[in-house]
Amino acid sequence: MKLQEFHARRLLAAAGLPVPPSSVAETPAQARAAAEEHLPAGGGKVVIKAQVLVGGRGKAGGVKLAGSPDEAEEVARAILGMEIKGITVRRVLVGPAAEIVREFYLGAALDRRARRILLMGSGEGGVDIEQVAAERPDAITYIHADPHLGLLPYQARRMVFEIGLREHWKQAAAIATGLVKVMRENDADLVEVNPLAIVRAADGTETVQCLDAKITLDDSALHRHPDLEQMRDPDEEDPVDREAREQDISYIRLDGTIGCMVNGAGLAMTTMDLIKRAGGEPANFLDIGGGARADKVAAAMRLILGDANVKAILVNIFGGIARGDEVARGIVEARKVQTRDVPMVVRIVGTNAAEAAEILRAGSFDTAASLDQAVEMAVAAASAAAA
Amino acid sequence: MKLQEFHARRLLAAAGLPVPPSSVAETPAQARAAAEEHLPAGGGKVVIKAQVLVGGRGKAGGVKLAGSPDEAEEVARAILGMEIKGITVRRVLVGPAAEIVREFYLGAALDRRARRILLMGSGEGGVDIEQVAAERPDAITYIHADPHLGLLPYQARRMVFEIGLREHWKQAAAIATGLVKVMRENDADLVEVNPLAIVRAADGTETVQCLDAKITLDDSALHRHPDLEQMRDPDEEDPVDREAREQDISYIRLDGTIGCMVNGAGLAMTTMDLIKRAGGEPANFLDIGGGARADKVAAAMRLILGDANVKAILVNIFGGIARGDEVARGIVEARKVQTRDVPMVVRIVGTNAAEAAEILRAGSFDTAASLDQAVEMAVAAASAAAA
Amino acid sequence: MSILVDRDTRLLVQGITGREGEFHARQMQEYGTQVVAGVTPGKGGQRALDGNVPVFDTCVRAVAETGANASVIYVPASGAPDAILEAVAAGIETVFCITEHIPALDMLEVMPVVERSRARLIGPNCPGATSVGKAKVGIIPAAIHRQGTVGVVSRSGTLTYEVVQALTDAGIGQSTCVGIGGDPINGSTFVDMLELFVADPETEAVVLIGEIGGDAEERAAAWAAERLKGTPMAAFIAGRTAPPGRRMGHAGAIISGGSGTAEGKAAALEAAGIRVAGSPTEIPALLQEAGVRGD
Amino acid sequence: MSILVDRDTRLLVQGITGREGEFHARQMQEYGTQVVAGVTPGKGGQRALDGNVPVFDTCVRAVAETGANASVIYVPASGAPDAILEAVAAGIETVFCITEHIPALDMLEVMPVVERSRARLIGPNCPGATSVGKAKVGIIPAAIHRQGTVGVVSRSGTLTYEVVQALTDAGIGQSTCVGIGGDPINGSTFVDMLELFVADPETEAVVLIGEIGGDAEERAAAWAAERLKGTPMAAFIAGRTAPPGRRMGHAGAIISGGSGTAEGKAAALEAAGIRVAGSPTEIPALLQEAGVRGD
Repeated sequence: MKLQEFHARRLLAAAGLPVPPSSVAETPAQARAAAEEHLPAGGGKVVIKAQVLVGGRGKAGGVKLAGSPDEAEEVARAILGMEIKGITVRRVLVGPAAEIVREFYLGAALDRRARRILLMGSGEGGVDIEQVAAERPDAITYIHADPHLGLLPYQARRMVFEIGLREHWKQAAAIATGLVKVMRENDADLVEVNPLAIVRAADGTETVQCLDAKITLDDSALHRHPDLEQMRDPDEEDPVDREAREQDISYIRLDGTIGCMVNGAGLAMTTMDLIKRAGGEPANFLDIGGGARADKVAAAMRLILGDANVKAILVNIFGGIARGDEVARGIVEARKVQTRDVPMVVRIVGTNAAEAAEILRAGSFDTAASLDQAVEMAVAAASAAAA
Repeated sequence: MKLQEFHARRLLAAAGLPVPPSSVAETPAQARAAAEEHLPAGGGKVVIKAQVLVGGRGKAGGVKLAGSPDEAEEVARAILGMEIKGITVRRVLVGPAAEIVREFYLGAALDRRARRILLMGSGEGGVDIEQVAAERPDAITYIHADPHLGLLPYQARRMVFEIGLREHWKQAAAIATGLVKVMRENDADLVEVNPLAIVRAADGTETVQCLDAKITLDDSALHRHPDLEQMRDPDEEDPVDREAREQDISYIRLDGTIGCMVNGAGLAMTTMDLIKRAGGEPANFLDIGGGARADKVAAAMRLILGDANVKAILVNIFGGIARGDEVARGIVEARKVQTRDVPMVVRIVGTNAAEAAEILRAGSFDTAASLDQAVEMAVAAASAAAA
Repeated sequence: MSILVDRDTRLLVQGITGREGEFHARQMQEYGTQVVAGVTPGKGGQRALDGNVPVFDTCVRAVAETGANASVIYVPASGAPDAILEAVAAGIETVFCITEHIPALDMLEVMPVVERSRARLIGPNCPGATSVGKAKVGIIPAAIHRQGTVGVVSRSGTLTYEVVQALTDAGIGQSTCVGIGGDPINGSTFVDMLELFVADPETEAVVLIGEIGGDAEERAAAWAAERLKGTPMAAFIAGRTAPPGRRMGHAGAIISGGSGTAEGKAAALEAAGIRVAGSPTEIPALLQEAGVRGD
Repeated sequence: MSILVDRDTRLLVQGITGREGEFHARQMQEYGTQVVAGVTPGKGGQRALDGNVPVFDTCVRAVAETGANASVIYVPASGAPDAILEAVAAGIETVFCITEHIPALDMLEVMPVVERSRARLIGPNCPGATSVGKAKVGIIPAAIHRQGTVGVVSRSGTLTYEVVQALTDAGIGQSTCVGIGGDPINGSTFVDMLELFVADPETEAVVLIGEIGGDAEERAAAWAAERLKGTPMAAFIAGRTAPPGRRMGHAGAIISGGSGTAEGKAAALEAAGIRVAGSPTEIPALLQEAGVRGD
């Protein structure tokens, strides 16, 4: 689960990291009030940032400065309601503009290969760090945290000395330690500050500040962080995504016409790949997971049929933990309450496949033995329906 | 630093371990009031326990039952003021008497050899566990906690299944985990519950309870636990011990006549051993530690002279971190304000020994070059003074 | 021979009294696996699987009394990391963790302990391994197999079954089929399994089934390019149609930027001389081209 | 040869800009030790000891630039555990930690990391080691030594000096003198040092200086009984007059019950054929009886 910037900032601040104050505004009037609060600290300027869970806000015009309450209101009015990569902006963050002396990058992520938390830092912050990594790998310092003890003090020091935060090393080392601590304490996959910046205050003093924050959480661990689960953004989440999540179904809507219901992520992707290869277009990725009960199957069917583009459905179940007969019963149940008639091809093999076949035969479903055959039938049905 | 039982119980309870309620009384009247509170839960009986930092309270008559407020008051009157191994009882703990179904032992201590925390448990609790360990080692289960992760859940389960807490394994495993957690979070050397008991309540339900608690803390880590430092018992601590502690001097008063001031614990013990071998009796162990400043030397001298038995003083300093001249100056200063005239033999060798010799010569001190000679001189001086 | 499990495997089932644990323990026993013990804390002394298998409170006791040398874990995600550590501490040599949804940072804490032991962990979030005709540990359906000489290794669950079924349908039997699991942090890698397969005299060819995300397939390709001598190998990579930047299921398959794509993985494998199939059903033909004979 | 330190030791001083660090760095340099670098975070780029020694912000940088292979730690107790880990991670082979008052549980966390590395830790709360005439690392006063062939190992600080002085006064020179520290949890044991001394061609006899508490001397005796072949050895144990159950100073010397007493330790050593002296000044005679010649 990705956190909105303002939530990520709150987590960092709660861990004692230096994050400039800011306010969240949902209306231009709120943005105006926030600007009035933050303009003095910003030396007469505030920054207004769209709060959406996609990258590239700046390029899309979602981040702007304002020099007065009037201007802040105007800028907020322009940003609120804007669409950025298909997401409508419903909130902006308003905070004092910072006088940036120098920008850095600092991020902690899961390193699968090393099985460690990897802290990455660079003296070249404020830019696309993946580009820096690709073009000049030496510009990035990598340090693995201890898997049991976290980022050790000497590792934090090494990081900040190497990326050039020498004059502020104590404060910067505390930030590095804090990033890994935030990651561990919140079961995050990623905690990123870009830019981490040396900021000059009105009185000329310089401090290190986290000017932006990106955090994604491990969905498997969310249940032990009910406070973080609360941070899920109901406005930004599609109702369809919510239903899928509540049913523990992995569902991603795509642009095609053939709805898929599969057990297992790998097989689901393979099913999509084969649909494409056979000339069709998958309408979604859908993994009903292990041990698919009848009600879960029915929910999956609702999700698929909720997509108006769907012209045919392909059910592909290879029984292992999931028992074929249970899935078959779920399909029969689902069809009873189905609101829309769409051709459906069902393939159930593996555990209890014979019982499943019996149930499907009794329900007069189109069935297929092989995946290739099932895909062909579904693509044909979708073409026929589109014609 | 050893904690009083009632403090140890509070630490365990704060960590969520099941500790029966109890009150601390400093007067018979307070004990009576506490008894009135706890008699119902104790099935008409309370237990009254002397709070002193020495073992063998029970044998010394410091632990008694009472069946009424009157009796509690009487028992408390008898115990308060009692001397147990030289310590005056100033407080008693009053709590409900428990109906014990079975007793166990559970303790966590530092295992120097393995460099791990060692959890020890036995189905034979309520008795002298060292005796059990010596006589029937198989009656004790030993498990090393992970040095970074603490006692792992499976280790806690293994412990409680092995010592026979099967019917209460979930509660007991939580207690085992909690003991190690208390040890780690408070920098304890030892956390011991003896007896850990299955206790039957009035309604017949059985639970596992910590009926006694012993905790000693690592003095080197006390500075990071100011709340625990507060638990030091000012009543029980000798003023002399307090002064020594405040000056960071290791001082233990003994029965002899030759006061010793030495740098380093090993050399201090050796000096005592040699005094004894030469026919004298050391009056104390005193290690002024490394880098002995003049004011620390003066404090050490005050501690030694505060002991009326002291007939002679032996100063033995082998300069390493401690510089001989500094110690010599401290001795000169100390003699200036000395309230009692006692013969003193000073031996200073090692770092800056020449400068020290110069200072001592100017001050007309009796000096010795070798330790053997210094010891002989001190023993002779003490004998002469005693004659 | 085969790898990981065989007739000498003495299996301990952790969580044997749970619904999944009992169901699959029975399946494994029916397959012929020696299920010698179960562990469920608090149920020590009971007997599971119609009284055939003793249940213990702890792994250490189960190992002491039954000589178990492998274990399979069906306990919920909250207890599974501890179950892994318990099995390792009890001296189990090969631990299969079927449990899914274990938080990544829990596995991060578990793995260094596993690495320092002599134990091998397969999974978590994996279907286990079957050495065809000898022993099955995990949840792979027995019916899909045919005994033979092709080793199968996969990050996936049901996709593995699909590929194995395709091999069996084509008359190509398997030595051992193992799923290493798709979680970001897991116990064994493709390379670990390839090393075992290459050293196994009963395995003559290997099928690798990968998916988008991470770089496990690329590492396998690099290993194969250097170390795979004479063992025919075919592969399949799922996720060619997956949109970039989206997470396809809990398996943690993420495409980010240009790395970890199905195309990139396929290219890396092909560069190492490994044939990559466009569909599971093409794999048998690729193996046959490489000299593997079915019947 | 000698052990632990010699002319090839390239020493890094952690905490070189502090009062103790600077004082002793100078003493070590004067003794002839190659002090090649210092580390003090935030003071990288400065030069210490009259401009002779470069100071770095981190150990890894100091090692990269100077080839340091040993380090000595003079940083306060709150930072010393981290300083040990930093030295180990930077590839330092031998780390001496002089710092005292490090909490035992901090060392409990540090030691597994040290044990898994190829580094050796001496201390904490130790005086260091001097290989007489070659190099001195730590705080042992230089003047007490005389070059020779007797190895000295001790848990104590100043008591070590006393014994070494007694040897020197009797004309018996030393190869290396090392204090392993008296804390409950420390990096190296008597046995570790005995193994080095026995393997050192320049060491012909060993003196062990123990004290009450723990069982390090008993373990040394057990080791010597089995492995000490032909190397004469004498010992001294402090604390015969220590009252039972009292803690004699921060060294953590505790007598509890019958174990760890001076008498028990002396008896164990004697049973292993090691002569135990009643006073430091008796040690030279015991060595001479065992065939060690002074001059």
